[in-house]
Amino acid sequence: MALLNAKERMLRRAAKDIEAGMTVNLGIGLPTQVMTYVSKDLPVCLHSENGIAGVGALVTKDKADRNLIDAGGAYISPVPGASYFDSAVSFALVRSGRLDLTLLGAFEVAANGDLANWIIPGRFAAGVGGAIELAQKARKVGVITTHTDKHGNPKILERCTLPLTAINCVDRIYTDMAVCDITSEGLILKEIAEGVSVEDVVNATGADLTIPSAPLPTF
Amino acid sequence: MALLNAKERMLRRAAKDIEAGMTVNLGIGLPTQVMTYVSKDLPVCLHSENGIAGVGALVTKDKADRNLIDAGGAYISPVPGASYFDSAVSFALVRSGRLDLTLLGAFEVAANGDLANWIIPGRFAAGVGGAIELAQKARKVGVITTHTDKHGNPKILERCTLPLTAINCVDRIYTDMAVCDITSEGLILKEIAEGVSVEDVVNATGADLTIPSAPLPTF
Amino acid sequence: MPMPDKTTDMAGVITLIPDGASIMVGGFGVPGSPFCLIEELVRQGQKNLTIIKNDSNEAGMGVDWLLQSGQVKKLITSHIGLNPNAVRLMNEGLIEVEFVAQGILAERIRVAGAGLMGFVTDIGMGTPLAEGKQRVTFEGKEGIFEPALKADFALVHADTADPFGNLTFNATARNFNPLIAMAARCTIAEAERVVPLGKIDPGHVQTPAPFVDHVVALPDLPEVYGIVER
Amino acid sequence: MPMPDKTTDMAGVITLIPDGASIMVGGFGVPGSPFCLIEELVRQGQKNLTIIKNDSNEAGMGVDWLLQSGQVKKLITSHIGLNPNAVRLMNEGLIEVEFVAQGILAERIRVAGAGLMGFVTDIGMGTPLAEGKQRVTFEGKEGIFEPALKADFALVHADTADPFGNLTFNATARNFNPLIAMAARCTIAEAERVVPLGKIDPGHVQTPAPFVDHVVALPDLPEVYGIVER
Repeated sequence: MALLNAKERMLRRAAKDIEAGMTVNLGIGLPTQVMTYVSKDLPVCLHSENGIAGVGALVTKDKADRNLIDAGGAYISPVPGASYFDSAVSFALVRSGRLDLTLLGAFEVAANGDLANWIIPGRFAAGVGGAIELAQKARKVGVITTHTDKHGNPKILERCTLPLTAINCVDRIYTDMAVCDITSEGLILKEIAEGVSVEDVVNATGADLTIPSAPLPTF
Repeated sequence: MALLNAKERMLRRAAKDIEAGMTVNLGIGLPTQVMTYVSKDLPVCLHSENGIAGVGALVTKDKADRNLIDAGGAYISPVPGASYFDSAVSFALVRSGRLDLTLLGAFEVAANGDLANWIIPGRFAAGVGGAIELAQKARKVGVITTHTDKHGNPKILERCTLPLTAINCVDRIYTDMAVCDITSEGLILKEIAEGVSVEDVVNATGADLTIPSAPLPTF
Repeated sequence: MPMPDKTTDMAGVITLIPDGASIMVGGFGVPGSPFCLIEELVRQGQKNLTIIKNDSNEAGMGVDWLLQSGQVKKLITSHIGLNPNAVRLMNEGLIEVEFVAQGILAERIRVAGAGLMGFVTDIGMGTPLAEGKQRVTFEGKEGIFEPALKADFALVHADTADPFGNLTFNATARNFNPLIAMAARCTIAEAERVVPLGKIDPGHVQTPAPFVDHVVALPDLPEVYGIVER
Repeated sequence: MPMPDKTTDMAGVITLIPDGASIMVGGFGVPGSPFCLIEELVRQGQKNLTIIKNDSNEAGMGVDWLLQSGQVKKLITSHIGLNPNAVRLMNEGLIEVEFVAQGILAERIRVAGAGLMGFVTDIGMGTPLAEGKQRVTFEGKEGIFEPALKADFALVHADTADPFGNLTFNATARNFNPLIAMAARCTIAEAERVVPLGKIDPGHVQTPAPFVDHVVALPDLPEVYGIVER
């Protein structure tokens, strides 16, 4: 495999947590790209909140069905065993705990698991879509984000400063620098990107980060 | 047509109020028999709360589909244009006002429109089924009942003595003796069965009954 | 991408049910009642069950088997009028019965399956069914709070299933089946036919597979599923 | 027994809509959006409309036509991120926008169609979307009361209809369509095909006809229903 850049390694690392038998929803943007790194043989059911369980491969425009998109508007194919349903059933599936995992983007994540990913007051407030329910009700919530914003400011904070999407919902954060877990004991560094030092991660993180004494796996 | 008895004339009279374009639910027992007197050419959609709109003719056991019954357990056929749905959709249809008319049985009906048709304390309490929602939410509620019980006691009362199915819900009462309307001005005699006198009706009714001055139609 | 295979055997899957479990059961009369799953539950003999079902079937079939074998502690239902055994057990205090208006029962199950806490309705106001229930007033109108009704297990009868657990129901055998499939912690479906993945049109699926945990293919149907001779 | 015939013409049925009406509109992106019904509404020019729709379509299509023509007073929606015109109109105060979480929007519409007053949920607790909303506490757990969301009209896009108004939807064009069809006082469906009564399998009906008031057969579909080139 060709050498992966930091973003690609982040996506590949997140993909490793998608396990056989899971029903999974991948948020628009980076999270959707995680599927590139999931084995085609793994039995996983991809849900998209506009009304399908069993999202298959993306299709090109010339092969597209005008009535078959994912929640991001991409033309998709159904896998054998897919089902279509209305928006109420789609979110019933989310809220009643049938989603084993969702991966979402973030503006900010807090050490207590709070997530902010839909409003930047004065700059961006185009609606929450389905994010609140995905964040609050999926059994596991992963966030995929660059460790810092484009100005180098940390996106992982002691407390979020932006309006929240959901409280205390994030279990794991995948960044270009590290994998961190949010636990009852706080934020814990679990893995580290190749070529990144623990000090780099600590400096780029805006919250107390517990560093295990054992050597950290890299990805 | 052969001479009809009082019960048959009551059913035939109730059938006259089923109009083209209506969606109708007929309760188990006497109300279901009203369909015998509805023209086969009238465009009417019969709903049964177990999950069908477009109930057609009853079918004999040898022609029956084991999966296709009405709420009373009778084997039925679907009309062209029928639909099947789950119990939540079935009662959504009832509660949201899509039933133009329901015809129900009664233990007691009060002059204020209260209906009691599911509990006789100490004697009969086998559950309410779908009656509460039919009675409370159909746009028009008709009751079909003998004017008195088998002991000759009136079933139309000033106030119900039995636990209520729904309050202030009945619009019209069809009996073997009369048709009465429940209005904001109280109980009004509208029509009278052939061979029955106004005095007979008044004597058999346990509530104040307004008698119009104009001659009463018979049925 | 293959989908997970949830097909399993009848006896094994029913052993998942412990004493004291709450169990939703599909069916309105005969259509949609999972007689074979119930029969295995009777054979295994789990006790102190809470059964949630529209009706209690007729005497001599389905839920009545569980009543006769003394496995039922409580019945949550809309009516039991077609089963004199159920009425007798209730009157003798041998089972507890909670009556719920039929559409309210359907909706309490549905909101559980939709992951909500409950709903507010004016159905039953002024009647005994409203007594003792929490009230909610919104914009001057008073309603009754009806809590979500969940269960540990749902026993569903499907016409057709695929191995992933997509289900379709036949005519009025649909009734409560798609609702209970969403409202239980563990949903077990018996199916008259199990067809390969992709054989059910995705648009015709009535219960999407993520709601279903186990699929059991039925052998030739016993007589109890047939036309009722009254 | 014949079923009532609800087929009618586009121009006539849209004249039923008065100024100031609240209108639910189907669709999630392009699939399921009733572009022809919207186009006729733009042609007739009704004003001060409240539009209830998952999204505001993209610039240059569907709801955006109504926004551009100044017919919309208020938008109740889950997001408008794909339509910069909608964002601009909101930021300039030219339209009022009420954001509702997508599944809560779906459910508020559904409970209206189910004839209920509202539902109680913990979704949004601790976030700005919970602010100012009525609370309900049940068995020690606090939730938010979300009221039923009704409308005067629903504009639905169906794949297939029969003259009585039974509807089916195609793949992810289903989305909000079956929900809004139940929640409006008057439901108008445009359909790509109108087939004779009995041609839709009763088990495949996705919106039962009693919920539908008017059916309009579409001519050849305009390009806007096609694949979006981005």
